Amino acid sequence: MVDLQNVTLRVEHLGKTFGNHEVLKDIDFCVQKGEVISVIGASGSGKSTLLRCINMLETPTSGHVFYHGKVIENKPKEISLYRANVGMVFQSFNLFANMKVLKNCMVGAEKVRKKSESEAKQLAMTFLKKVGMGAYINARPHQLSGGQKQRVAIARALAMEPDVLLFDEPTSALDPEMVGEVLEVIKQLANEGLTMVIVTHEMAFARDVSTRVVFMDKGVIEEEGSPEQIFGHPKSERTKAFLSRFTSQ
Amino acid sequence: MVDLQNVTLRVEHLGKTFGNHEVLKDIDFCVQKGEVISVIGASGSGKSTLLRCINMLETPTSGHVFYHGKVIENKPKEISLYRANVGMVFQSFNLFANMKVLKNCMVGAEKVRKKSESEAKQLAMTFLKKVGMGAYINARPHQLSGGQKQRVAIARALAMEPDVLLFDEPTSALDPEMVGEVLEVIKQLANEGLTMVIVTHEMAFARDVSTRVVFMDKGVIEEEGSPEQIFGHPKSERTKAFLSRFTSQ
Amino acid sequence: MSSIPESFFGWVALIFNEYGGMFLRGTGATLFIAALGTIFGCLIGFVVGIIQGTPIEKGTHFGKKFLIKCSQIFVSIYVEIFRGTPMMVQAMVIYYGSMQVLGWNMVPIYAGVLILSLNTGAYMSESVRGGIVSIDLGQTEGAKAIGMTHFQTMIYVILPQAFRNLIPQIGNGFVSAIKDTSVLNVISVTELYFMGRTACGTYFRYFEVFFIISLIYLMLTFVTSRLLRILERKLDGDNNYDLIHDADLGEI
Amino acid sequence: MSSIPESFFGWVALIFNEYGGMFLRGTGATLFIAALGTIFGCLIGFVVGIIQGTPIEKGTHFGKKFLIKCSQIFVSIYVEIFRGTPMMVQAMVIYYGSMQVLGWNMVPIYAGVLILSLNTGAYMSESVRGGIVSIDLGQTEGAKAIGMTHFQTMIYVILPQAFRNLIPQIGNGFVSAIKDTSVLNVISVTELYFMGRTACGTYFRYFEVFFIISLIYLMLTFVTSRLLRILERKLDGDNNYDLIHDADLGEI
Amino acid sequence: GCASKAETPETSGTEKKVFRVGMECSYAPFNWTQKDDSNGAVPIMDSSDYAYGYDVEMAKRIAEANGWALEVYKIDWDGLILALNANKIDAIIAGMGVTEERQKSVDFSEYYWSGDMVMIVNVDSPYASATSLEDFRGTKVTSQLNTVWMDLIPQIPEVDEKPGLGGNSEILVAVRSGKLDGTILGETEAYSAVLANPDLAVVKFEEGKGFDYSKGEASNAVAVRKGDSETLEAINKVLSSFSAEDRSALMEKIIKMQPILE
Ligand SMILES: Nc1ncnc2c1ncn2[C@@H]1O[C@H](COP(=O)(O)OP(=O)(O)OP(=O)(O)O)[C@@H](O)[C@H]1O
Ligand SMILES: Nc1ncnc2c1ncn2[C@@H]1O[C@H](COP(=O)(O)OP(=O)(O)OP(=O)(O)O)[C@@H](O)[C@H]1O
Ligand SMILES: [Mg+2]
Ligand SMILES: [Mg+2]
Repeated sequence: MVDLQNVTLRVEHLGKTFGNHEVLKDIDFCVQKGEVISVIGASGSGKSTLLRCINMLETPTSGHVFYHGKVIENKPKEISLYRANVGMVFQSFNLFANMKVLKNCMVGAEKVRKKSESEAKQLAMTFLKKVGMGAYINARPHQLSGGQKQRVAIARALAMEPDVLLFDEPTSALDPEMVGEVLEVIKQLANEGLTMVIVTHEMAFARDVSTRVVFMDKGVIEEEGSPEQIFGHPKSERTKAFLSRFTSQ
Repeated sequence: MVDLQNVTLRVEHLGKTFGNHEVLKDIDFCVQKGEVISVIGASGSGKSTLLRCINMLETPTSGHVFYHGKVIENKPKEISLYRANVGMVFQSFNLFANMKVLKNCMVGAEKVRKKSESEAKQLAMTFLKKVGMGAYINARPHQLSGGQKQRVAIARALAMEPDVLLFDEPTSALDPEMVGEVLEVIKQLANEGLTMVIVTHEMAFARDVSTRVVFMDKGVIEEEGSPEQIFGHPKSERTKAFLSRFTSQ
Repeated sequence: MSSIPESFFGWVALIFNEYGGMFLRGTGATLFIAALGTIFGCLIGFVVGIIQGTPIEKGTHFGKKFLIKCSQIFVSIYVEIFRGTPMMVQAMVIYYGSMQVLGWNMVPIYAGVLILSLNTGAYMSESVRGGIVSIDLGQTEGAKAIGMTHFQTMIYVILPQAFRNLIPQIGNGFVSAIKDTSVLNVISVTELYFMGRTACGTYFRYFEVFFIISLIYLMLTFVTSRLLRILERKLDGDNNYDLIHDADLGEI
Repeated sequence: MSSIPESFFGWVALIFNEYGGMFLRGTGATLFIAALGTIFGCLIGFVVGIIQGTPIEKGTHFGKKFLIKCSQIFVSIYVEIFRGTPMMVQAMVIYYGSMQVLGWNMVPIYAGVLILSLNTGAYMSESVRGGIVSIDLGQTEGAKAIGMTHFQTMIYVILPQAFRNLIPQIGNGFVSAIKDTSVLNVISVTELYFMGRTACGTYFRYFEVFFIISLIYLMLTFVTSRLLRILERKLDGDNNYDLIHDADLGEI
Repeated sequence: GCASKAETPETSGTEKKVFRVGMECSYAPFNWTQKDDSNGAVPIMDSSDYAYGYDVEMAKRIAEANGWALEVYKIDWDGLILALNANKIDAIIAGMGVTEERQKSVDFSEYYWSGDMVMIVNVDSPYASATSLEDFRGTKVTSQLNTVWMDLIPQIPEVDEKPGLGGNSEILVAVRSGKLDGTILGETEAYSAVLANPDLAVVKFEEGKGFDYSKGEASNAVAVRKGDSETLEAINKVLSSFSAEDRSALMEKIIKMQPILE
């Protein structure tokens, strides 16, 4: 089933424990090039932790992460390079408080990708316009509304032109109209070959945008499959229960 | 139409300008006892700012807020008392970083309401259990997932036993299952007579829970009415456009 | 013991032998003054920080407004004067001034504690100001939204968080205090540094004497910084937390 | 000038008349040393803060690990020694020691700048440590997530934010520096305080002389704190921002 | 100006009058601090240490002759005058030299010690064998801040005068390091200093080729509050009863008691 040639990211036996609190349990999971994977699951089931472990923001307690077949070792240089290619949009945005919106989106391209200032600006503007934040380039993060921050965070990640993007609830603060627009952007990016892992609570979004859906429960992957499979014919009882509210709508 | 006897909150000619950026324009709006009002609208349309003005966290540039017919003046004592009765759940949670979950929910009852420690604890536990966070009372905010923080924030506001509650996207970080549970809690509170103003992006939530829906656009109230009216027969073109994605689902 | 030492450490040994006890007593005085001065200084700093940060809102009652404004002006003047003048001058004015003008005969060591507290307090209040600014605004808003007054917000939410970030400053303050006690010898407090000068005046061997004195200072400051690091780690709290099992929930 | 003044201000006038020019020159030296010392001290403090905060990750290359560890130990020792010993002793050792042992004949005022910089740097590095801790962890994570190295994260994201919160500390540092220059008299730097002591020794009018000296200090520190407040407000940025109109967007 | 209300020395009930004396207790051989009362040292107030030296011996004799009880206060040089004027002490006996300017602020007793002025140089420097000020032409010299010696420096021909330093031991470090070619010091303390620092040497000038100074500058006297003539007279009466020979004998004895020479 897995086309090893095209596997961009692979997670093997990943475990994460905080103190004596086991948050992720022996997760195996792989992402192929061009896939858009939605990760769904209850609050506290470990979705954010999974993304953070993939991006090495948390050091996994056990297991390994492979990127293009190469295990990611805990070497600062290597990790930085890896992170530049595997972007992340945080649930809490984490915009740089000391920079204006434009600079927030330029700094990565400029300092990490070593692009020229004008190139970086070009890039930043492209994505800021794409998420409808072109007008706000001179604002500081604390002057933005929740949805505006979220869109800047998305633009910032995109401006790095990553290979894979990890989204942690990228539409939680967005209104339906905006969700629609972001969905368009994501579809377009998927068409351009960007691989994405999206943690989301919006089932419609998961259903419409993804090529595969992963359902997490209490630190394990309870079920995964195509959107039709998961939303149409969930196998596990937990999945059924979790989706009941959505499917009954 | 307005039953003046039962008007809990009233906002008159409310305006808010940041620099030369007019965010709220001459808003008139009133909330009656027992109402559950949903405020919907595009990102950046001023919903959070409206709630913040109502709660006096932003000083309005013009206009007044009335609580039980009395204008709220900018006197520290008066405002503190007012805020204790008109609670708020923030979009960004704002849990106290120096307190564990339990203390977060107790401190208001203890220090502001001057309840005894055991009473405050009782109260906090009741609401923490209601939002499913009873198990986490010893955790610190930074150890919680997004949805867990959000639920603690809700419990903290409820533990103040307020008269009116202002929710700023109270379910943005929650999975559908949890949204359902919070919706249950809100319905139950509504039955107990709590008045609520809820900013939300979840149209289904707005439709199911509220007695009145307010649609905001670019700093003005574009349209308001019963859920059936707004979702079924929106009058304004902007409302129709905004809701098109939702209603087409 | 009659022969005069030839080497550096010979002198060190001789001086320590003769003056060791005095150095220790001097260390005691230094520590006493510095510790009390830092503690009171921090208290003053926090109080001043609160006063300076109290907002004067439009609607405040006139009398209260006036009171707040007055105390703010008062503490500003206090901070400017005590930060802005040499502690030795403060010591002279407070100790000898109070004696000359008011006839008070203060005990030097307590006068020293007073002066050092006022001095540390003035510096500390600036640090507290910085510490308060650095706490996320959301914390203040969270506290206000549940009806806390400005004062309660400070006491229960902001200052506990600022305090943790200020520990390195408190450490710096204590270390400075330990050394600043040396100027108190103008008011006849015989602390460690003065003892060093005394030994110099007797033996005319600067480096040997201050080698010993510096070692003692180093020990004091080293122990202090380690203790404060431990406090920091303690305040950061356990990385771990226990889940309460459903069965136990009822009891709570 | 021959008659003995009767009043406090009579003495003040006499002393100012006699020593005014000297005081001004002393003020110049004090300001020169304190300003340069604070600037270099802050630089040192930030560099030390960065070095101390550099994490040693498991996967780091052995040579680099060793290098980091060594420089961390080195800066720790530096901080402990320069925070932990009186500046006067440091001055004696550096100035006379370098002459006696290495034959370097330093110019006193530059030696003073060096010593003050090292001293301020040691204190500042502690403050920087506190300043870095107080920045929200999310900022570090945001920076790491776009592939910034630890060093880039510090330079572009953390330190600019910490710097703003540290301005009150820098102010404290400068005010301390202005006063600490007084101990540099042991290496023949003739700064303001030294001029004051000279004037005292002649007339034995301590209060009068130090009244003048304190006024000068007060002026210096007052101006400094106002300037730093302005800087703070500037760094906080404009409350306002301009929306870019769609029409203009194309141009950017 | 409020010092006038104090009668001095204070009388407290039926007890003896108390004679409060301030000194640094850090200036051998005039005054130093020691850990016990050997040689007849006097306890230092508010401390468990003892003070002795030529000044202490003088204070003891003054107190004894007048039937006063002696109290010694250890105060930094810069605090002595303030303590005197604030009526914390009644007299300063701290090897203080007499100058015209100082006389504007305090009253001085008769001299209780007079010494010669000498210079201290490195033992292996060319100046060690100097005999006249002329030999120091163009040298780098300074002395202790706020002392009469500072005023003598310009008498050295073409001297490169450096700013004064705070304490004797600092200056000795400066001379040893080579930053200074020499320093001026009273003869008495110079010999104590050289004793402890064998790499330094004392240069005593030939008659008429040394410094030109007034008697007061080279002499030490007791300082009392301006206008406190009662105490001054009592002190002077005791001091005048010592002959020059008595003083020299006493100083010789005291120098041998210095902690250095134990
Ligand atoms: N630093 C930490 N220390 C201890 N426990 C933590 C820490 N971070 C997260 N956890 C715990 O790990 C569990 C999983 O958290 P995670 O953030 O991955 O959940 P999630 O699936 O993203 O939930 P949500 O949908 O609410 O965001 C939660 O129970 C949380 O309390
Ligand atoms: N402190 C501030 N300074 C300047 N402008 C601000 C400030 N706070 C908010 N704004 C602006 O006011 C507008 C309204 O913001 P508000 O947070 O009320 O939007 P919102 O309707 O809650 O949006 P969202 O759904 O994205 O949370 C936004 O355009 C925002 O940029
Ligand atoms: Mg999450
Ligand atoms: Mg909002």
